[in-house]
Amino acid sequence: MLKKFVLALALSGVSTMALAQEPKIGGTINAVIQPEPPGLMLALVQNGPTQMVSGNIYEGLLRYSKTLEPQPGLAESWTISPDAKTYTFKLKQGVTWHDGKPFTAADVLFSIETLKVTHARARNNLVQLDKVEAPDDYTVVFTLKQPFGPFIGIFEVGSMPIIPKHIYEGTDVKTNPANNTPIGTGPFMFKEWKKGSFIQLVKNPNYHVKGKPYIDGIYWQIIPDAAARSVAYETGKVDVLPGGSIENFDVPRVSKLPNTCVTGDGWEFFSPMAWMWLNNRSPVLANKKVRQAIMYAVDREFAKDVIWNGLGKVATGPSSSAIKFYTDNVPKYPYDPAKAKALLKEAGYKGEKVRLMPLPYGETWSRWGEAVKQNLVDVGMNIETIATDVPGSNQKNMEWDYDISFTYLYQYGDPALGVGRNYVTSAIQKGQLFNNLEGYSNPEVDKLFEEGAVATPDSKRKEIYEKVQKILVEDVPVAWQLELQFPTITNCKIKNLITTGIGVNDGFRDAWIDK
Amino acid sequence: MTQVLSKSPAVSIKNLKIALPKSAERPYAVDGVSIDLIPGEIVCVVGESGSGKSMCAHALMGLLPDTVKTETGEVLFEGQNLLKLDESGWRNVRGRGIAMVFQEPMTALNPLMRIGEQMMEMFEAHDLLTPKERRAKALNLAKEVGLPDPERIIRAYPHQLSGGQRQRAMIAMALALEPSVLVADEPTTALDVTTQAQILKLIRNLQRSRNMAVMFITHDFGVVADIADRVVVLRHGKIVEEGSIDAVFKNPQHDYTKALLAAVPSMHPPVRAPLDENAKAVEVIGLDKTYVTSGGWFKPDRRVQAANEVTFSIMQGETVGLVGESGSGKSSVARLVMRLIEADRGTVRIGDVDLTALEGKALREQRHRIQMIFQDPFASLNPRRRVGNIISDGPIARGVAPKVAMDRARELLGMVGLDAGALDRYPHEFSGGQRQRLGIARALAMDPEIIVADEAVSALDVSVQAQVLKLLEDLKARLGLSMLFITHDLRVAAQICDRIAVMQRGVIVELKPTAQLFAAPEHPYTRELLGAVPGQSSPSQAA
Amino acid sequence: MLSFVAQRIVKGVFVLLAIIVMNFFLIRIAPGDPAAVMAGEAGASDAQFVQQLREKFSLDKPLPEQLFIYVKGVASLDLGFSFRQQMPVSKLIAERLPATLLLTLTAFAISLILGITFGTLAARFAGTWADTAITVSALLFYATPIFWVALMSILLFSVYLGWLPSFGYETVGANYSGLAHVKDVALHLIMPAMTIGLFFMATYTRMTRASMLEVKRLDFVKTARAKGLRDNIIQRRHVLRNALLPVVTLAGVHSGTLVGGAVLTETVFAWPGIGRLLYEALLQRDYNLLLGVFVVCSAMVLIFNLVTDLVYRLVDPRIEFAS
Amino acid sequence: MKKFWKLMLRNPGGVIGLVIITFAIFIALFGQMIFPTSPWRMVQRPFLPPFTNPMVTLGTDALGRDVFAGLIYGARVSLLVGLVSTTVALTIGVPLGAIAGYFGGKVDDALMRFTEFFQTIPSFPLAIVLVAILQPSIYSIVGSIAIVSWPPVARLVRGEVLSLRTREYVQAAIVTGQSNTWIISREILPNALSPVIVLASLMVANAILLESSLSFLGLGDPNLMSWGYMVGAGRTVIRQAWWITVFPGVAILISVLGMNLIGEGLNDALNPRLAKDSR
Repeated sequence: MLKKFVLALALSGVSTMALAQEPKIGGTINAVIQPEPPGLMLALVQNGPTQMVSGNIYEGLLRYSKTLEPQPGLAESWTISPDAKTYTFKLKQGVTWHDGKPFTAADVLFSIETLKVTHARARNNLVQLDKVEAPDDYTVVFTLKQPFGPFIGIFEVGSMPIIPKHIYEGTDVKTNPANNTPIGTGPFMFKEWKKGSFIQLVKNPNYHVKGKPYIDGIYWQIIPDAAARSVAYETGKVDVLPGGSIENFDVPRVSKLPNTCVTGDGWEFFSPMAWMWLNNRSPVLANKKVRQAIMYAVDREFAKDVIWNGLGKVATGPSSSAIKFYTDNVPKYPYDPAKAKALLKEAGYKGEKVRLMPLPYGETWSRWGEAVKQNLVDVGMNIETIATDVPGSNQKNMEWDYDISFTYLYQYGDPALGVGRNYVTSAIQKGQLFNNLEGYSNPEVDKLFEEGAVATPDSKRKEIYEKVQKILVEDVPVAWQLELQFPTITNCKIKNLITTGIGVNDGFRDAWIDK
Repeated sequence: MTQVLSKSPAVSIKNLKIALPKSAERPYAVDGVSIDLIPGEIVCVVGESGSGKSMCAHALMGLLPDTVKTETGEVLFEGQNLLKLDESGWRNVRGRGIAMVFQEPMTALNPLMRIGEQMMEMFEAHDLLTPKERRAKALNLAKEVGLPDPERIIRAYPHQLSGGQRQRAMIAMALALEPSVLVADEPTTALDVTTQAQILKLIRNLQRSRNMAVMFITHDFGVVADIADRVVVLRHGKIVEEGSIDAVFKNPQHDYTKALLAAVPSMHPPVRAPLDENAKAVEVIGLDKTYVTSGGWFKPDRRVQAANEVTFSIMQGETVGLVGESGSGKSSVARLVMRLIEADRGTVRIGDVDLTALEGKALREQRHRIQMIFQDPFASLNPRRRVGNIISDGPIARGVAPKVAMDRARELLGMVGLDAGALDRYPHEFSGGQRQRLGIARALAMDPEIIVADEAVSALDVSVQAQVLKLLEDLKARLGLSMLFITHDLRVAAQICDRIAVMQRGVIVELKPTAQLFAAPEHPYTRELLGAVPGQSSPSQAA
Repeated sequence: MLSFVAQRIVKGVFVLLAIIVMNFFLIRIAPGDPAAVMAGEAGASDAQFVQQLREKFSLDKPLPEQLFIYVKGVASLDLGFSFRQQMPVSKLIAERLPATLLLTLTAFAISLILGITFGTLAARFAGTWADTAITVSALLFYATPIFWVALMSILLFSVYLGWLPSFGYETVGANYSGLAHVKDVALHLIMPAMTIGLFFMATYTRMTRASMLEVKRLDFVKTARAKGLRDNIIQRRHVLRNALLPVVTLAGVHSGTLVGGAVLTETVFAWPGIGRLLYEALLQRDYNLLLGVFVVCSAMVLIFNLVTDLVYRLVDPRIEFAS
Repeated sequence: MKKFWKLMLRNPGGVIGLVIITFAIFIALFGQMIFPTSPWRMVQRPFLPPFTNPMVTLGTDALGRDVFAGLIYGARVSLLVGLVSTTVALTIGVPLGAIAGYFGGKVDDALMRFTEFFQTIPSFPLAIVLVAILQPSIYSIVGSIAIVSWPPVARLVRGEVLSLRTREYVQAAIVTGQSNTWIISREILPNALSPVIVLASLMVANAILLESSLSFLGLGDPNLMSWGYMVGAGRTVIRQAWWITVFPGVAILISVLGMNLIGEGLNDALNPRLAKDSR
């Protein structure tokens, strides 16, 4: 019955149509940024809004298509040695920083050294890195300790932003005043940041891709209230609502506004997936049958249809379907309250209180938490919702002080980057947020993930990862919910905004306004 | 009192009937009253509280409250019936034709406006003169009513003036447009005797020099005697007697008038039996009390000395009067003796107990020996407790069994002339005089040795006052009590006190047996006080 | 007068100090610290990273030492450094404060002017339909949640009528200057200021009405009538002026609520003020920023109270400049 | 007491207020017996407009939950928050104010500084911080509302006590040897009660508003259905489903209005000055 009301959103190829037209020059785009970023220096701050704004100021060596194929960025071309241990990048010549200084391989080397200190994800990505060298000004060579399958996928601007050596060398990067006026090589230059109001970027006239960018600049508007953001779009004050700018429940209405284009594209690189951490240490949830019961009890189709307006997919296991080596050949958990009840009974569940912590990320997540709570209550579980804000929930997660806790994490295209970290024993570590928080430990899974990361060729990796997916789905270490899609809503006059796997984050380079 | 009688009345009130709202005790506030006000004559309208005298005054100005209604009658002024006027017609009469002076000059003046501005409003209201001329006029008026330093005074705010000055300013205002009729509603009641005497004189003089018709409302027969040409006695909204001052005072016709006149205490102290000088009930030695108001950092503190080396004693069975004007410190001394406020220095001794040295429980245990009767019959009884509780709470706190205390309360009610049914009732069901009796019963319930009566009869109508005074005297004699009697009214003091202490600015300036004090006052202030008591020059027995 | 002000300022400093100390500990009781927030935002983290952050923010030092450092900073008007925004707190606040001042003062002016006007009218025509209409609408405004008024007015004036901008302080990118800029800001200001203003307007309307009816009964009003003054002069000069005293007192008491009201309004209207900053700082456990905003808000309240007291004293000659 | 009711009933606003609040209390007490379906249960399709389905008269919310059930269950929580937080605020404010006013001097100074301190911190931000720190739950919400709303009580009581302390009947109690506690509790407080009751009725109204404002910011108790929660939860979809916010919003408005009307009625009834206006 619910299905009838799922909104058929036009997720069709806006970009293909756009390509057929000749780009027009000029104009300014108003986009929403939410929340206000803490800073714009991408090597220091990597939260979502910062990536979204600064992805247009800085650049990485590579960009990635919607199918996650590497594309030229600051690097013109690249080669991988047959033993998969040496990666050689040829840098583009004639690239200059926003202040006019030339960009060279020295900047890349400097950036990598800096990122190892300041960028936790980059540090993890670079664990297999043995050394990096610059034989000349326009060549960079990475040498790995052993083959690392996902290595070619770590050069996107957010994962490895290239920062100017001439500004930061010999200074404390963290406190350098230049962080307030970021200098990159990207298509847009930082102009003004009026705290609480807007961030203004202007066209880089000397951008190294001739003719780009087409637009004169971007205003990132800071509007803290979700309802006010949709009004701002509705009244024409902003043209672009990046994913997550407005509450999901408001998406169908806004999508139907005249001259409005919606796409779910642009999140392929991140492939965000939502699940619930099930604290395997909790006496109740330590029982695999209880965890399976939860999988059966929760109506994930309902969540997808009602809470996410039919966007996204019900997750079948630890891997998102956009990730390499995904398989759906795993045990299935359809919505089946009766089975859930039976499993709970088998497990000897006696109504012990279980705490549920929704994500404090706005109404969508609150509603989701409420729906799941009701699902679980319906099969006889005693659930208490814990309300807390972002710091509180982070803290509780970091200290494993929860029973069931919602989350969604990025998977970064490769199971070795974004999947394994959530299930291997070595990632059980108090005081962090993104790895194995549930406390699941299975030597076989550990071994498989370890092999998978370094195995060659891909066919072998595929075999390993399919095996591990089956084991995990049977064990239910966490309760997978949905592969998320965050719709980007734009005025249809904005063309060609989403062209890569990271969408808006580096999309303004190619965008233009049809007047 | 040689009065040029002749002229037609400036204002005639004819058969005025003012209806009270339905819930009131009686149907009419003013019931068929007719009064003529003749130029050059002061008519005193006299009566006790609730007699409707104030209503008459307000009716003349068209300032009756919305809750009452004039039912019949007319007020004739310059050939028109004022009661038929609309608001703008009234505006024309008010101030220009008929002006009014109110009882309480503090509240009758706008606290936020300068005196001069308020005077000038009089002209402004009737669109007279230019602002500059108005100012000059205001200055002249201030001079005429005898305000000191008129230049400064017209720039002052009401709170910066003394009570007498404020009333002078009010009078100046009323006279600004030279009205033919002046209505004065108890204009001296809120003032001290010496000030009262001055204001009365001022009104008298102005009335004569301007040949005004004056309607003077008062409850005080002393004042009547001093100022009236004609007297109208009002009771329950009806005129009971009317006539020239001589006629009414010398030969009152109505019983009510007679009773009222008889209730006015005489200035002649009765002879009192001598007392044993060695049996001291209370000894007060060197009491000092200074109130300090902090002036902030850069200003000196403001100090008011309420008691300065106050020393006196009360013999057993004696009544000592403490008289003085407001601010003289007499009430502070009463509270110091009661230890309701703490003295800076000095001793209060009751028998052999030094009351000032005690604290906490020890003090509470001694408190019953000295009890107090308060001034305000409405504020001195807790409105939320029954009479029985009010009287028995004290003894119960002392350890008397509730049952016993209640029986004793019943007994005391009889003693103060109330019936035992009062026990279960609340204070608001009683009249002012009855409440004061309840206050006395409460004090007596503690079996005290000494009673401190702080203006205990000041708030009462004169007839009730006489009864309560008599009751106090009787009880004192019957129970062998001593009394400290604080009052501003020398007539009352004369009747009840064995000795009188006169206080001025915190100092006892004279302390003598009553008869001696009245016969031969020594201190100039005592003489001034005695001279200012109204009604001494009257044609009646009051003098 | 000088001494009065000086005394109040010294008192105010002590109150502020107490506020700092209390809030300092209060904020730190909250679960989660800035490191937890930033670790969360980084998209990846390990214990080492979190530890680094804590060291960077001096969160590893004992609390009393942290407090000491903070108070010492405040003494030299240094409100510390915002962990998250990587900027001096004073600079962040200075950027946002003018907007809040503009908003609250406008709202305050609107509420006082309208409130007193309507209150006067209601008292003047007490018992008539005009009085009833004013009293009932005041009650309604008083009972309506601020955020509700905000949402509804956005719908009405921005979406359906399109008269007023729905968010922000000015039209971004318009680069108006001079009068056009003033007009632009004014247009943006109307809705948020009215939203806060209406609630307080309701309060002042009720207060003025009650107070006027009370003053009307006082003796000096009778004196004024006895002078033959016209009614409107009596109302204005005698009744209203005296009736305003308690309204002024109330206005002083309300200043705290006024600043508080800014939190909701600034959030809904994307008004770049410190009310919003406070809420954001709280959600990010940006301790120094949060404390800084608290200190500034409280200082605003103190100043506001001082000003209303001064006004009171200027209006009422009975009170002298002593404490 | 009879007289009080007579005066109260003479004020039409007060009567309306009484009717409203009596009704609200009735709903709060017995609503759940009459209407046992949990307001959290997803019973129908989402965003069902009101008056279209007799089973869910007032429509459904974003998850298909019955708005009417929410209103019924919310009454209890909202009123409870209002009443309990006011009670707590009174238990802090009344004794503090009474002690300060009665003893005066240094005690008064200290307590009033303390009160002033709480009045200087903007109350709503303080409430937000307190709720956030203690984590949103019915207890922390009630507690923070109480903490930010007691200072006016203390000031009011202090003022009343200060003026009552010099009343002659209080002095009479002192000179008859009564203890301080006795005097405060028997002689002073009963007479200071009227304005406190009036203030309390307004505080209940304010507390309901505050709770809704906190909920609006997402600081409500997620385990309890309250009107403020409903408004907060529905506000993002206000454009397509006005009924989710409008009904609880109106419920808040009406009950706050009711409390205010009662406050005004009480003020008129308990204020003796108005009673003897006919001077």
